[in-house]
Amino acid sequence: MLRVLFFARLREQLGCEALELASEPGIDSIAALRAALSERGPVWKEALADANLLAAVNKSLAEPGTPLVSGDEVAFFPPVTGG
Amino acid sequence: MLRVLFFARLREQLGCEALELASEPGIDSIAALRAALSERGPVWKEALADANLLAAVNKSLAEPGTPLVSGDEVAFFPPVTGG
Amino acid sequence: MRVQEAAFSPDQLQRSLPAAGAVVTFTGNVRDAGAGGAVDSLQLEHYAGMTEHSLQAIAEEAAARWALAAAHVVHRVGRLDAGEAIVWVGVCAAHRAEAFAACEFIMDALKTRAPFWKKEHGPQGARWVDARASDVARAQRWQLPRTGDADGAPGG
Amino acid sequence: MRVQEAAFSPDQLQRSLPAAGAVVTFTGNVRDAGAGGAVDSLQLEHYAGMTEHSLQAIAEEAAARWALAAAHVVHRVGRLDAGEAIVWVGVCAAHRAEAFAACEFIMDALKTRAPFWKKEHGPQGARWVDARASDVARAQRWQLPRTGDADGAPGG
Repeated sequence: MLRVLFFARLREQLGCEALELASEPGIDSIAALRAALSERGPVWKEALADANLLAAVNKSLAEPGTPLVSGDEVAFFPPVTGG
Repeated sequence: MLRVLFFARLREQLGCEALELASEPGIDSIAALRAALSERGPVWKEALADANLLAAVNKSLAEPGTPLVSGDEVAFFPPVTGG
Repeated sequence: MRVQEAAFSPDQLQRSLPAAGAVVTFTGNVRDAGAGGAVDSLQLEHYAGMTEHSLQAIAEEAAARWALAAAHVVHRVGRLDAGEAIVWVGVCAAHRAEAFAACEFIMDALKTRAPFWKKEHGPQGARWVDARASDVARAQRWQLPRTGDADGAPGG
Repeated sequence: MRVQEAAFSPDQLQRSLPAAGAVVTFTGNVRDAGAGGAVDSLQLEHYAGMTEHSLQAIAEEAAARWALAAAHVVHRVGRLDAGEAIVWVGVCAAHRAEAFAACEFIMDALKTRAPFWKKEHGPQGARWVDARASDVARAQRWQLPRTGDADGAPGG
């Protein structure tokens, strides 16, 4: 099981703040999860195609190749704009 | 007439805070004034030989070649240590 | 490190810093105009948990890199009016070079790594603030030849 | 610009700054140890008149170089105890890059151009503080390719 969170503009675009995903053998990295989520429909495909999106695994910034295991909390979000 | 001021360690070395000097044709630059003051005795010669000393003319930092005219206020002092 | 909804006062935070030869503080205030026009207020969204983790990692990185007596960060979330303080960083060190470098490093890292997002509210409605390329460039200035950055590079 | 014998409070000065997107402050405090050992107090000598002129010139140079909303400098003279604030610089700008650069520039310029001299008093007696080569090097970082420095280069 993966818990996936979305923030800010991306959260609004998807109309989704959080979802839970059954673990699947193919979804073993950030890039693979992103590809799988893009299959949920045209809105998801378009929003997740944004090259600037960032990802975090268990609250640390991650890269496309960062591996995922069951129980991980993954987040996708636009570039941060604090401060 | 030139008014000459000395500050900090230099003031203590010379035992002199300020002096007034009649204008002389030869004393037409910071370097010339410094050479003339060095003639006042061994203590002056030694103290003014310090290559790190700074000079100001009319309250602006000056260089050895900065020209002097009667009425100028000149100051010599060690490198500054404020802040 | 504090992430809070409540307003804070930079002068009170300044007073809370330990004694040291050099103290550098940064205060960021909500500007009354953004790229999209006049701004009445900001909505600050964040990723609770990751925010604290990220600010802590940034402060630890600063402490590992410079000899510091203290490094404090306070960041607000929720709704802020124009003019209110949004972030405060206070760094104490024996010498000013370290205090300046660490304070600016913390802000540059926070701007590119800490999960906060601003939404501006004004007469024209609401809009998300876009990240600035200049912030990424400023953060990259601090990259060491061999990076031991525990947070990993932004990406994904 | 203020040069004063009276103690000041950095938090009160922080409160006096105008509103701006980015505010950077520097506070320098008297350290309790110097190159010559423990320090109980400092005697701050200055060149009255030139001090104010020099601080004004430095602030104007900063304002000409960066887009600033305000740049304030307060420096004490006379006798200061260890732990007391000796100098405070507060800079306001729309963006942090300008505020950080201008605040650090002002301190680096002050350290090498403003006519203040410190004498440390401690259990071993009194001694003049030596200028640090690193301060000269830091100030030189700010030199522009073609300098229009109204104060002239240090020398003489």
